[in-house]
Amino acid sequence: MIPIQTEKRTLLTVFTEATLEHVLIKDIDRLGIRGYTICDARGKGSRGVRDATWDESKNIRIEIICARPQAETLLAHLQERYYSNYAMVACLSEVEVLRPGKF
Amino acid sequence: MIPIQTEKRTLLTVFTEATLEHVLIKDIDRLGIRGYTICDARGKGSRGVRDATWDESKNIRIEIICARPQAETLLAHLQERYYSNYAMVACLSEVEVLRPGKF
Amino acid sequence: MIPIQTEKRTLLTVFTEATLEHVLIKDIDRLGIRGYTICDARGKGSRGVRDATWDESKNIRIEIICARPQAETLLAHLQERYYSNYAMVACLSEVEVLRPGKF
Amino acid sequence: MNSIDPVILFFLFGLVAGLLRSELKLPSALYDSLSIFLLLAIGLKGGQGLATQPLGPLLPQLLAVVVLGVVQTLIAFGALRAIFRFDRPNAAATAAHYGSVSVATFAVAAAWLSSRSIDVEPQMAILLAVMEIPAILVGIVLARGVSKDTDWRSLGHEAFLGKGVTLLLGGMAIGWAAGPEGLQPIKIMYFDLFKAVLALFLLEMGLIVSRQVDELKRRGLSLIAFGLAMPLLSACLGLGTGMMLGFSVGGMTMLATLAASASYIAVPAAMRIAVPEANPAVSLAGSLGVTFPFNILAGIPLYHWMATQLTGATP
Amino acid sequence: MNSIDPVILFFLFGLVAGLLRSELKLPSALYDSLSIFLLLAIGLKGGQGLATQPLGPLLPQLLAVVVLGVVQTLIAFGALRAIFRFDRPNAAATAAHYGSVSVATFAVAAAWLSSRSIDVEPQMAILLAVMEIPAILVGIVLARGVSKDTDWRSLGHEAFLGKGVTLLLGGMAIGWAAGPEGLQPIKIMYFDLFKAVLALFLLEMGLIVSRQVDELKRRGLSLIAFGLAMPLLSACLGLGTGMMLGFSVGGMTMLATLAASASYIAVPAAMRIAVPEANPAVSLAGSLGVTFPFNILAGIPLYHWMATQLTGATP
Amino acid sequence: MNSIDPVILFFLFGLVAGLLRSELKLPSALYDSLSIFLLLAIGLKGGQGLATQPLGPLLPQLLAVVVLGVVQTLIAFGALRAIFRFDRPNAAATAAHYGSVSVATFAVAAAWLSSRSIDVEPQMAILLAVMEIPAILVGIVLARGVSKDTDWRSLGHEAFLGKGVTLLLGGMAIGWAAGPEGLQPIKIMYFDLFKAVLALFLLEMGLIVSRQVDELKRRGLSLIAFGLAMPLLSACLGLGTGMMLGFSVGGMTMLATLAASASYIAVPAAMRIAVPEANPAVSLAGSLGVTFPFNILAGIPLYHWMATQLTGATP
Ligand SMILES: Nc1ncnc2c1ncn2[C@@H]1O[C@H](COP(=O)(O)O)[C@@H](O)[C@H]1O
Ligand SMILES: Nc1ncnc2c1ncn2[C@@H]1O[C@H](COP(=O)(O)O)[C@@H](O)[C@H]1O
Ligand SMILES: Nc1ncnc2c1ncn2[C@@H]1O[C@H](COP(=O)(O)O)[C@@H](O)[C@H]1O
Ligand code: NA
Ligand code: NA
Ligand code: NA
Repeated sequence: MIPIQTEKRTLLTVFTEATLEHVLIKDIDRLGIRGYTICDARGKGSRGVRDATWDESKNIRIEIICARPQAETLLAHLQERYYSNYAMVACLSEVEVLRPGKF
Repeated sequence: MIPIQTEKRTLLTVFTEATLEHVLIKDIDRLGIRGYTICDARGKGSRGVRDATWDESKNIRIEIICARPQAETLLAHLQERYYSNYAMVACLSEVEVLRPGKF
Repeated sequence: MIPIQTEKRTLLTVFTEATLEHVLIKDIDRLGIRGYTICDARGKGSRGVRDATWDESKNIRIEIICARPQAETLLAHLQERYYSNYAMVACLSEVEVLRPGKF
Repeated sequence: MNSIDPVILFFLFGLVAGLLRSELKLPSALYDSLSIFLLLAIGLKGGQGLATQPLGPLLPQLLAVVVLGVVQTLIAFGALRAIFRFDRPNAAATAAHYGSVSVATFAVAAAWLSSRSIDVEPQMAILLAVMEIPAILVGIVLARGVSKDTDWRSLGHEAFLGKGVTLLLGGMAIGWAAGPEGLQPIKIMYFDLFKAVLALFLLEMGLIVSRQVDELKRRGLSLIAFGLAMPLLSACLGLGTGMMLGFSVGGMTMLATLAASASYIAVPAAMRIAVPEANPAVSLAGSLGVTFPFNILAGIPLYHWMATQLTGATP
Repeated sequence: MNSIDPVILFFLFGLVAGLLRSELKLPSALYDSLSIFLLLAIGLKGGQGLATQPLGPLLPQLLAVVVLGVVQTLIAFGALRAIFRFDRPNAAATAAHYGSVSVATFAVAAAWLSSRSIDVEPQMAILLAVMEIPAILVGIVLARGVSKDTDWRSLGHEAFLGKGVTLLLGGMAIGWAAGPEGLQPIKIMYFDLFKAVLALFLLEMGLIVSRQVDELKRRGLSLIAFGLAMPLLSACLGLGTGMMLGFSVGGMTMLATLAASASYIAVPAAMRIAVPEANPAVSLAGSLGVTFPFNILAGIPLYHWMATQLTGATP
Repeated sequence: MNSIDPVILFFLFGLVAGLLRSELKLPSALYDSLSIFLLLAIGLKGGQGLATQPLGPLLPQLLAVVVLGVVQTLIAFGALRAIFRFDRPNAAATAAHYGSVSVATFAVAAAWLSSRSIDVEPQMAILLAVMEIPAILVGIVLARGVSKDTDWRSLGHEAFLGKGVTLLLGGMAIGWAAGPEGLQPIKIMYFDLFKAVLALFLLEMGLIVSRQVDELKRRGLSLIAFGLAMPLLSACLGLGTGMMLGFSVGGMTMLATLAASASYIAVPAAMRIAVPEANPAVSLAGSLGVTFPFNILAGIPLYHWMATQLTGATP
């Protein structure tokens, strides 16, 4: 087998309130990011326990694989727009993908 | 406390259609990989929005911790077999584990 | 735009039995860790297939972003206390965050 | 003698279980399903009633309740700013909760009245749907003023096509088009099981309300005072409006209850997006932790008694 | 005069809400639960009917509907290749959808007939289960030819032990073993609530159908033409088969509806695995976006009218 | 002649579907919802019965069943250690399962008795709730001895405020406070639909039981022997206790069934935390894979027959 050719991309993971889902999807689209994945979640942070027992306390977890600059732009946007008023945590990490043109 | 002894392994994360769950589990077993974790997900990619509102539009998110060569073999298999016909994205990253013999 | 200032933290991911959720949350709180995120999951490992079809076979997936030493302390605690008797796998990886004081 | 309504007992059970930190919780899909069911059933019932009467008199009523909603929101805002010293965003967001309505409270009132065979005008369901909305818009204007970058389109979308309003209006349309006869084959589920489903829903409401207690403790008495005074004031406005519109005792009781009730589903979701600086825990502690229990435990009988007094009817 | 069936109104409501991009959606666990309920209830009803009659005549009927399913799939494939210029995998996958059946359509027809007190042969439920399968196998052969590495074992497993077939057959076995008397204590849920549950299910179907519109626009008229022509043709084949088997007007209507209906659950899942090159959006836009609404809104009454004409019965 | 109860048929259907590895599975939110419903309904029914009689005689009965639970656990532990050579933690955990009770088994017995119009003392639901608990505490002491670092507080919390006990006791309190008359408007759901909901629940139980087969094979005959012998012994203890307490035939049958039943919800969850070294697969294979099916298929009629023999009643 030929060794596979991977390329580095950045994975941005966002933990936040489920109410924001629609709004964040619009932001992502607007920034020209081409894909994302969302899971339902619950958790705890500086804004207290969010245990997903009803609408107001549901969290989501968004993952976005993209080029570093895009990830930074989105992260900066999140920080500026949402960090101070919403339960939100985000982090970046490095991943390897095939088909780099896709991200 | 003695500093803990971790060892490097590779984490392969796959985002894909829920319909493939059974098939992929068989592939994973056949390649001799000993563990995996699956979450339900939704998302968007080049094959459009998959919002999990009904069976056909459900996504899953599979995580597999294993040795780099195994991860590459599985990734190559996914690329060859599924990438062209299914909604599927996969990425590799590096993680540290205890009990390296397990993975 | 000013380049964003990120700092390195450690992400500890734990895959384990859903029955342990309450207990682990108490452990996390006791160690002074300030946040976590939990998703429902299913999977397979050395303790067999856990397919989430009923209470006993449900898994969860916990993510904790914190400083490396805290992550190591928690991981060591998990290893000592749970590894031998519970379905549990944990791994560490590196992530970048804004607001390092938060973690 | 009337024994306590089981629906209320379910609520109290959930409340106590929650306060004792029992491990009881309903799957969130069940909670969602129950609320979809209730909204549809309320809509169907109202629509079926409308099918048997002229729609003409509806228009002035719709106008009246819109005004009622707006006035309530403004009063609540004023009181929260002046008396309770809330900052602008929190006052606006909380006022929007109180200017809007609560479907669960409506459902309890409907069950309470029907178990006493007190008739209610069928259009109540449509008034319920309509009263959800104006407070949201007023609340946003109060928080932000009218500025160019308010995204009215998506706010309108949120307000008119949110889950609650859609289900109420859809249910009414179906009930109206099918009429009492057409609904016959599905009556057993949507009408006969209504109260039992409401009971289960209120069990979960009790659990949710129990989680507001911490926030209430943190806020002290002022939130409790507001959460009790506001519904009483609103109920009076509602009774007045109902009288003006020539409603029956049942209809007046219902409109008073609607006015007195505070939203905890549609409005929090909308305010979270539109007024991010407002802390949702505050509004919810008031609307869920104080006003909701007050209304279903004491308010409804009280409003009914007031309606009978006002109309001179024998209770 | 017959008012519109509320079941249809629920579907239209879902469709309109979806087209207006309302935020309404049912939790997916509710959707799953409703479909499990419907499949079980249909099976129970059929099984209970079978318990009161000899099983002998069933065999030729089973054979006939298997042939019917195979023929439909072949015709659909031929038409899609020759007239609609589909490539081989898409033609095969789409043909399999149309050669198979839709449980929701069956349920609507059952409700339609029962509200008009038209009797139906009880074995219809077993025919429904059996007709799900042959088209899947034919579709795969059409797409790939018969090759050595077809995994027939897991395909057979998928076809015979899929959720739908399991629930239908299991329900029938239970209904048959318990008989009408044995089912008495559970009748209120599985029979009396059937139509109300179906209504809720169709609300979600309306939402799902509304999401097919984009794909339909992209494909243009050809998919719409096929989605209307194919059920009409299949209905005729179904009517003929029903006549040949000596069915009543109700049975003929039902078999015509079954033939006319196109799968949107079992077949898409099987085709996705077995014929990866086929684009599922295409087949589903046809089967869900065109054929399903056509059948429940216009097809069923039409097939019933045709059945009465054919048998010379007075409608 | 009595045909087989459909409730049992649903269980067998689930079992067969599971053994054939069908793709059938219920959404886990549905399974949770069904079990919440059953627990509430059992509680309501019992509470409503209690409302019509003095509560005085209850105390000795509660004491008696606590002793019964403790004795059963000790016997099971002794037998597992001495005869079946289990290690200490596994013996203790498994013994706790058998000393406790199974709500599903209780529900099947209730349905079995009611379909034969055999009366049962209403306090059975409270005995059910109480019998869940002592075995858990005894099991922990057997596994670990009484040590300083046992966290009795959180164990007590787990035992008394777990989902099952909360719902049973809450339901009873509601039923008792509302009384038969107050429950009238919600009766159709919680009482009339009980058996149909139980049937669906048992379908899932069948699927779950089918998954225990592998573990059973691995363990060989000893687990099967224990899983059959223990309920028989416990049933005798239960019959004796029932006789001593002056219960009717129905009450004796029920108490025998309760004693014979083994937990598979509350106890596994508690043991998993409190006795980590015990392998949950072992206890569950016994309690779910052997004892549960034995009890619902053969045990209940047997215990009823024994009760009639003991009391000299004509069956
Ligand atoms: N240290 C952390 N590790 C993982 N997830 C976190 C952490 N802190 C917060 N979260 C998640 O982010 C959400 C919002 O956090 P916060 O804004 O701090 O309330 C929480 O509800 C958690 O789901
Ligand atoms: N850039 C991305 N980041 C994260 N997830 C993605 C991304 N692109 C695609 N996905 C996920 O992978 C699935 C399949 O992608 P695709 O094959 O591009 O349609 C999508 O439905 C998403 O869940
Ligand atoms: N190699 C692996 N990669 C990803 N997840 C795993 C792996 N091994 C185990 N898991 C997860 O960890 C849980 C417990 O593993 P175990 O203790 O090995 O049974 C499993 O049920 C899986 O969800
Ligand atoms: Na109000
Ligand atoms: Na067909
Ligand atoms: Na027992």
